[in-house]
Amino acid sequence: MLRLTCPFCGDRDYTEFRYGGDATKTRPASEETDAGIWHDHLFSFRNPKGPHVEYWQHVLGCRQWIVVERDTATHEIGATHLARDTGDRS
Amino acid sequence: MQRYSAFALLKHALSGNERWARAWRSGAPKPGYDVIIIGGGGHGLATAYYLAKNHGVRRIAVLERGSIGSGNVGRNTTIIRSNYMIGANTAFFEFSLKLWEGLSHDLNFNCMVSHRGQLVLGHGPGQMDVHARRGNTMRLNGIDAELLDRDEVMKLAPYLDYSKEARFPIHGGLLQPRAGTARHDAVAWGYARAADDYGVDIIENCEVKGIVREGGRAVAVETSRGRIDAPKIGIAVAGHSSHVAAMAGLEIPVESHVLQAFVSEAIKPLVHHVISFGAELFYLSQSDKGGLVFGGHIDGFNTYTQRGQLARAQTVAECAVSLMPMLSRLRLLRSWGGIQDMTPDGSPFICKTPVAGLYLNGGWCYQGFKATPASGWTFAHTIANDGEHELNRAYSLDRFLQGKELDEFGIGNWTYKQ
Amino acid sequence: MTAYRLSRGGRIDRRRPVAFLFDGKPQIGFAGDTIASALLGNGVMLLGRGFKYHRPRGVFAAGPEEPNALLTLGEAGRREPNIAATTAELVDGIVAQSQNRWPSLALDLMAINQLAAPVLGAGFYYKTFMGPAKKSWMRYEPLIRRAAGLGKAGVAADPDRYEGRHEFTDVLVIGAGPAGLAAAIAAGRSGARVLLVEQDFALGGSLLSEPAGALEADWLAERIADLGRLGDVTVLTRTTAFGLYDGNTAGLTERRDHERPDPASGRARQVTVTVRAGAIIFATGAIERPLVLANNDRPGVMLASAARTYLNRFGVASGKRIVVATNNDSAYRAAFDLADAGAAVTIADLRAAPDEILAARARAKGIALLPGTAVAEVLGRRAVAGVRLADWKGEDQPIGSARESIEADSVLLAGGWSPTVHLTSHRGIKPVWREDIATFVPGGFAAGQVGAGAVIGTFTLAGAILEGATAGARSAQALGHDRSGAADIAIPAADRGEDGDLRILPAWRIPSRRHGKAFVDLQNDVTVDDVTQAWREGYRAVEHLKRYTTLGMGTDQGKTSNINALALMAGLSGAEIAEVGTTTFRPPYTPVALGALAGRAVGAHFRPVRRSPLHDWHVANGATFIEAGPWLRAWYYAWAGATPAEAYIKEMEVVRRGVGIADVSTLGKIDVQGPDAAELLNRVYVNGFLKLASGKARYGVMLHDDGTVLDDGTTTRLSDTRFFMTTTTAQAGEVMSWLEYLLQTAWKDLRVHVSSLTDEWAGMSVSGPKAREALQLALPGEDLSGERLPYMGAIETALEGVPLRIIRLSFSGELAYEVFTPADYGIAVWQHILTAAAPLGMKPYGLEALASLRIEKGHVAGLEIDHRNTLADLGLAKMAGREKSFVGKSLMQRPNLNREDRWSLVGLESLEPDKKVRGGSILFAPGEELKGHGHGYITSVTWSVELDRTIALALYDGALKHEGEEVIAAFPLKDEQVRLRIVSPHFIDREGKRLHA
Amino acid sequence: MLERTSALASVIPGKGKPGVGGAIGLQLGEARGFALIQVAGFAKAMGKVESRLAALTGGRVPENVRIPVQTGAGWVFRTGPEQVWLVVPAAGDVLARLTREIAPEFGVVTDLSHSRTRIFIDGARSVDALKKGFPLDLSEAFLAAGEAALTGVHHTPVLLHRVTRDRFEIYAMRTFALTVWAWLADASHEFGYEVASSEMGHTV
Ligand SMILES: Cc1cc2nc3c(=O)[nH]c(=O)nc-3n(C[C@H](O)[C@H](O)[C@H](O)COP(=O)(O)OP(=O)(O)OC[C@H]3O[C@@H](n4cnc5c(N)ncnc54)[C@H](O)[C@@H]3O)c2cc1C
Ligand SMILES: NC(=O)c1ccc[n+]([C@@H]2O[C@H](COP(=O)([O-])OP(=O)(O)OC[C@H]3O[C@@H](n4cnc5c(N)ncnc54)[C@H](O)[C@@H]3O)[C@@H](O)[C@H]2O)c1
Ligand SMILES: Cc1cc2nc3c(=O)[nH]c(=O)nc-3n(C[C@H](O)[C@H](O)[C@H](O)COP(=O)(O)O)c2cc1C
Ligand SMILES: [Zn+2]
Repeated sequence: MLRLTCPFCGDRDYTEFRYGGDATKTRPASEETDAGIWHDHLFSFRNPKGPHVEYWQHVLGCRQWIVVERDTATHEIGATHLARDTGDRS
Repeated sequence: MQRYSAFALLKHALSGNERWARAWRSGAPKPGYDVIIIGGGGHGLATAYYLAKNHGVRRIAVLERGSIGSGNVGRNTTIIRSNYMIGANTAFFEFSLKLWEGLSHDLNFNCMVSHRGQLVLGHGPGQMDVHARRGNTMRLNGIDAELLDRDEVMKLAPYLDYSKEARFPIHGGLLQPRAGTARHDAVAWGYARAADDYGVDIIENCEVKGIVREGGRAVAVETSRGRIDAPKIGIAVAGHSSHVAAMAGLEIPVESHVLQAFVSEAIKPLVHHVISFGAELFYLSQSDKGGLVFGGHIDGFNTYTQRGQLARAQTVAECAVSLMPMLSRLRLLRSWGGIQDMTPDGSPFICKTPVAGLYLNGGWCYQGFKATPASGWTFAHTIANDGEHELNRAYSLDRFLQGKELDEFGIGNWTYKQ
Repeated sequence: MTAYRLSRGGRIDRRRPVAFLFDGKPQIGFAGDTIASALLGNGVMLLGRGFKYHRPRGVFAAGPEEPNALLTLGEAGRREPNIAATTAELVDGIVAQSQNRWPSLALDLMAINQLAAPVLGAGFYYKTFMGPAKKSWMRYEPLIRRAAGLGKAGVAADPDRYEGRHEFTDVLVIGAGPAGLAAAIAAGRSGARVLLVEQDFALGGSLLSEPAGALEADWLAERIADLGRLGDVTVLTRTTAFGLYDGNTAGLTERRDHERPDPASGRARQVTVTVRAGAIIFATGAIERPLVLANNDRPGVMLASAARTYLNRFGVASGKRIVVATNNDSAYRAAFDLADAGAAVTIADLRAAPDEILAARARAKGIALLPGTAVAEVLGRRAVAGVRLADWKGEDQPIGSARESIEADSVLLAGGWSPTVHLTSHRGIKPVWREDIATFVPGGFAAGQVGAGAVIGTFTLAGAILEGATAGARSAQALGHDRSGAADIAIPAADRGEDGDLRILPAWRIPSRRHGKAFVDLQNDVTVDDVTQAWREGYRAVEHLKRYTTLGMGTDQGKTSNINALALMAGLSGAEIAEVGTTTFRPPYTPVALGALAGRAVGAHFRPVRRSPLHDWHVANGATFIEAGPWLRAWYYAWAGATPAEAYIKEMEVVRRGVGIADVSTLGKIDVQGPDAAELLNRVYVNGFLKLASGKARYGVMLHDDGTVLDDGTTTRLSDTRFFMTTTTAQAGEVMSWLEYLLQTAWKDLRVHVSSLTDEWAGMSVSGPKAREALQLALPGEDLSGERLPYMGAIETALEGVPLRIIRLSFSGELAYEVFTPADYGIAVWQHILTAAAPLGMKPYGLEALASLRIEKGHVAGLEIDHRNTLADLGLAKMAGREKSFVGKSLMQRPNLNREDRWSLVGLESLEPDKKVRGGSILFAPGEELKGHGHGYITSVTWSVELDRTIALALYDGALKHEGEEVIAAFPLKDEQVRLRIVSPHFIDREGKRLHA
Repeated sequence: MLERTSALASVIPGKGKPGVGGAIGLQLGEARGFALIQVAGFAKAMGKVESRLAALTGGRVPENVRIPVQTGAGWVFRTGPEQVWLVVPAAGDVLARLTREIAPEFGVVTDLSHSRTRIFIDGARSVDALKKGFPLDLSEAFLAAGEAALTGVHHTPVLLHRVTRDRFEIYAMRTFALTVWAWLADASHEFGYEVASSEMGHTV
């Protein structure tokens, strides 16, 4: 069973999480009106065969969204952190 | 090529079967071709065959990194059908089913195309209405469809769970009598042999590692067996579509996901149709070798490993036993996985790309096997004429920018929810 | 002569005979037997028929690698086909039947296939069955399908129970042979938590095949005692590790068939155990390979190690006159033990100069040792009668001159050993070839995993014990459990001159002058000729060879055939075996019952059921329920009618003419609180929420980023920083995760917190012209006037101290109030309102009527919101704020989403009252040919109580541009058409007078 | 007087089932009469919220979900990086005081008292029953008496609280309560279970 580390709850089966897809794309600002920018945000994917940074939500748990680095060719799991914890949140 | 027939079998049997010829030649790649097809799966081989047969292209190479048929064509649950209702999908998949009907003859290779019928179950009035819209659209486009009520479903498939305890009671179903299954391996080998007969070079153990561009045009590929030039290059690598498209600087709306499939031990005839559950994605049919072949939803996260999680095998088994209680004691023989090229709207790409001379066939999600004949036919047309055929015009890379998604099941633009 | 039971010996309990049936005939075995050992003990040699040629077949092996002796066990719901007799533990009451024969095992008419053999070679069915017509295959297919498959599956429901279980352990040891026992003891002594798993019903592995009195037997007994003394060590026998998965997780099947668990006691017959381990030690041993020679499938031919197991473990000799055909040293031990048991043994050893020590011991036991000699062919048809010998000068030499034939009743084959690398290869690490032992070993191990014993090519007892003990101690140490001396495990002193070197002379095929069939895969009847034909036709890659010949695709998954076959193909192609490689190893290691994988999540327990707080009231008051996703919802009530069609009309009438009450508790309810709550809502809803006043509700629509509609619902402002959002039942989970996604990944600065209140509040809709009167009767002291509680107004009050939240909004189009109360009080409040409003004739109405009322009002719902439609398609374009930004605003403007001819919301009125109007009908303009995709389709249909005719909502090309025009609704599935007129989807009270009453 | 109805009214009071050989290995029941109040703080203000909470409950505020804090009146669980659940007797005025003392710009207070049904399983075989569905290490080394975990069973989220070695309390979503109970009863059947009548205010 693919095991993910929820920073709040600890190691859990991936079945406790809901997948959120590619986490490397920053969401355009709400005011952004350029359809091309929104199109690339939604419809283009690096889809690498190797390290992939992705979102998961611990829905059968603390409901936190987390960011996981996982290799899509071997399923080796790297660093994991709460999605909210990057950048400005102290 | 040597004609296959009952007579041929007898003739060769008398001479100890020693004079059967190779089904397809195996040789080193030539320096250049008119067209290179990357990917020796069903779509790549079919494209090469129709390029030669329909468009008279002579110098064609199919480059396959492993052995032909080792990709999804060799690992799918073999369901063929044309019960599509959204835009271009209806005509495209019906055209494919028509090609399936004559395929064994056309290729002189028995693909065991079995028109045994596919029954999609409905578990509530709302779902039956959605089935009705699909069935009505099929009939209006000359495609066979029948809406069955609960009693008719019970006659067709008496072994389903009609008991009071069933968590999702069966209200009825949509039957496509002409739908069914085909022998997956035979499709790859049949197209390979027929293409080889037209002079197509099928080069195995030849992995494409780079696409050479000059002046915005694709002119050659770098492979594990050296550089090979061609003015036209067609990508047909299914699960590796992003990986190969990136070699030409293209980022495409595809994410790679593993879909698992399962086969039970071989038993005497038990299930005579393709059965699709309505409450959760689950589909099952009995192969001619006697094993029940079934599957469910993708595992649900990006991966290129051709193997799945145990939890998914368990949820698929839950569907199997809940839908057909008799399967409880039948044993799983083998489980495997294949990498599917999932697109946001669940529909494929058969189109030109921003790079001149480079063409893309991919994004097949769950449904590429049934599309193999029509995909080969239209991709060959697109390459030969440097322009899409009427049947595949809608399968363009820019459809999302246009808002022309073809969302067959109304799931919305999520690759991992298709 | 046949196999027979010796008067003494074996690890069976001769005091406990066990009776069973085989093909209707009573048989007797002993406790500790398998069905195979019991049948062999009774001299029953014929157990089955070959898959394709229906040749007679007997017992070939002694474990799960058995290709031949597959029986159907049990009857009716407990019928199980294809069970290997060699692993089926003999317990009371077994009913076993042979398979794949007609009319009987002894007389199988299908054997005539052997005459057609030359035509039935590999892949013959690809070359024929194509004519004459396009769909001719449909005529041949039934024949092919009837011939395929061995056993017949049962169709009756299985009475037994199955289950899943979650386990965690420090060290998981797979296999309880010498290596596994040593590993478990060493890890246990170090203080680690250990789980030892063994597929057999006895511990010991290959040690069970040692003679009873041998030192190994004593060692085994001592080790089992050691295990008993260790605290945190769990031992599971009859449990197979069927798959290795990510996260150091293994899937196990725990079988309890021997207990005959009574399902009525809640005890499961089989359990699928998911075990997550800190470290995994693979001690799964090795499986012996046969030699491939003519007629190697006759009953009486078996693996040498199997014969040794039947002798020492079950006290059954394989025959009186035994010929051992070997290419390595390991078979000599079987020869010695059988000679000691009184059999006349001949060893035909391919090697010109077998090991001197072994040769001397053979001669001392009166065994005829024939060096440089091959068994070229097995004689006899229904059972072994003898062998034809030939000089052996090596694989690449033509077979030597035929030599004498000798009589025999048992032929034992020893072609080398294949480590059981299945599990170690399940995660894509391909096994690698080792020339010195002529076999494949694991290609490496992931972190926290290690192999010990025969599985990594160590074929000595001492080696297996040493590696096991070291692996056990090291694995425990890596997890922080250490104790000196943990790995000190005794090694039996027996000097059997064992140095582990098999001194194997690889011989992948013994050519035979005559044309006997040499089988590579005994279960799928694949012969050397088939492999040659695959090579000839170009199917040379190992995966092509497998699929073209169906080699290794039976229930034994090629455990005794894969390596011989790929080595044969390497020879034919002039390639190295290491280059050719193996086919993929896939779970399960041995077949697993689908019921065991499904566990208890079947039938009614398949998926969880969600129930409203008012569920028990509905049950008690004649409701019929319908599934709505995970929910069970009251569909219609008995007071109104016996069928949904009949009842919903009566329920609608009550609401349109008086007052009705409906359970809306399943609506998604979300608490949105914080200084930036309004900002969050303003960003996700298309319409403005910043200036919504407290005590006011507003209908809002949310889009996906791609501009299509995600969900709609009403949100009420309770205070400056607190909102009460409702969503549709179906999208509640989606909306909740979507809001949390936006807050935690993008809008991290917004100070707002969202929590689900779906389960906190019961919700009921009091609807109808007399709704206010009804509510007034229920809440006598409450000011429910239009001023205090106007349309889209909200108040918080109480009834006898019980909090109530009343929001005046309507889904039915009537004057209506949604009354929310904390869930536990739901039934009491609902009953209170019903009792108070009884004089007004208030009645409960269900989901069917609820849906029909909203159709009359023209309110979109699930059938219209299907991720393809935009605001404009649903007639809601006006809701989108022009200046403000909102989620989806940009891509909402994509060209194709704004075309004039988009299919968008219209109402339809039937013009042919006697005809049925059906959902899913396709709409055409009158006179148009009924072909193609049409101009739209009907989404929802109902009888309109108000308009006294059938009405529908639909999506139509250009929508209300065609108001007043006629359309044809085609339903070709039932050859029906009906004429309707396009009208506004708001059939009743377009100005909303009733809402503001 | 308007009465409260439990989501488990159709099964409590009710009959248990004897296990294999007539054994009774555990007890199932419901603990009622509690209030469940959620307090969530905003990123930079969580410190202030925690100090208010500590003052009010008279005990520390738990740092993580594993080790909840028992206060005189009940339990305090940390259910998120900036979220706390108070399980206190229903009769108290904790909700009112919290709503007053936690200013909107620091954090939010939400009453979830009716949203969870508190099922308990108690007895020597409770771990054996729970192992059939909880994907967690239930050994005491990993989940000791007093400790808690947020997880899921039969596709529905629960808070699992090991009150003593053999007593586990499962806070299930109310609309899933009966299906969780049915799952638990089915899992307990082979060990034999009795159905305890509902306990009021059992917090310790
Ligand atoms: C488990 C499973 C079940 C399915 N069931 C069904 C079904 O029931 N019905 C249905 O219609 N569809 C089904 N599908 C989908 C269908 O199988 C695929 O969509 C379809 O086969 C893809 O097209 P293909 O055959 O050309 O792909 P493939 O057979 O995967 O061919 C692609 C080839 O490209 C090769 N390749 C990749 N990269 C390179 C490179 N760099 N250089 C050279 N060669 C390369 C690969 O080795 C592979 O052989 C299923 C798929 C899976 C995985
Ligand atoms: N002399 C030879 O040529 C030769 C060859 C092979 C084995 N051996 C003997 O084998 C011994 C090696 O001992 P060992 O412990 O490595 O192997 P073993 O064969 O003694 O034990 C392996 C055990 O693992 C069990 N097992 C295998 N796969 C399993 C699975 N998936 N799930 C559960 N159980 C599983 C088997 O039932 C068996 O009991 C040596 O003592 C040697 O005598 C000798
Ligand atoms: C339609 C179909 C039927 C199959 N039937 C069998 C079978 O009867 N026995 C078997 O061992 N494998 C069967 N397989 C699985 C293949 O052996 C193999 O697992 C699959 O093609 C994927 O290849 P891989 O396991 O090498 O990755 C079947 C596969 C398919 C697509
Ligand atoms: Zn968590």
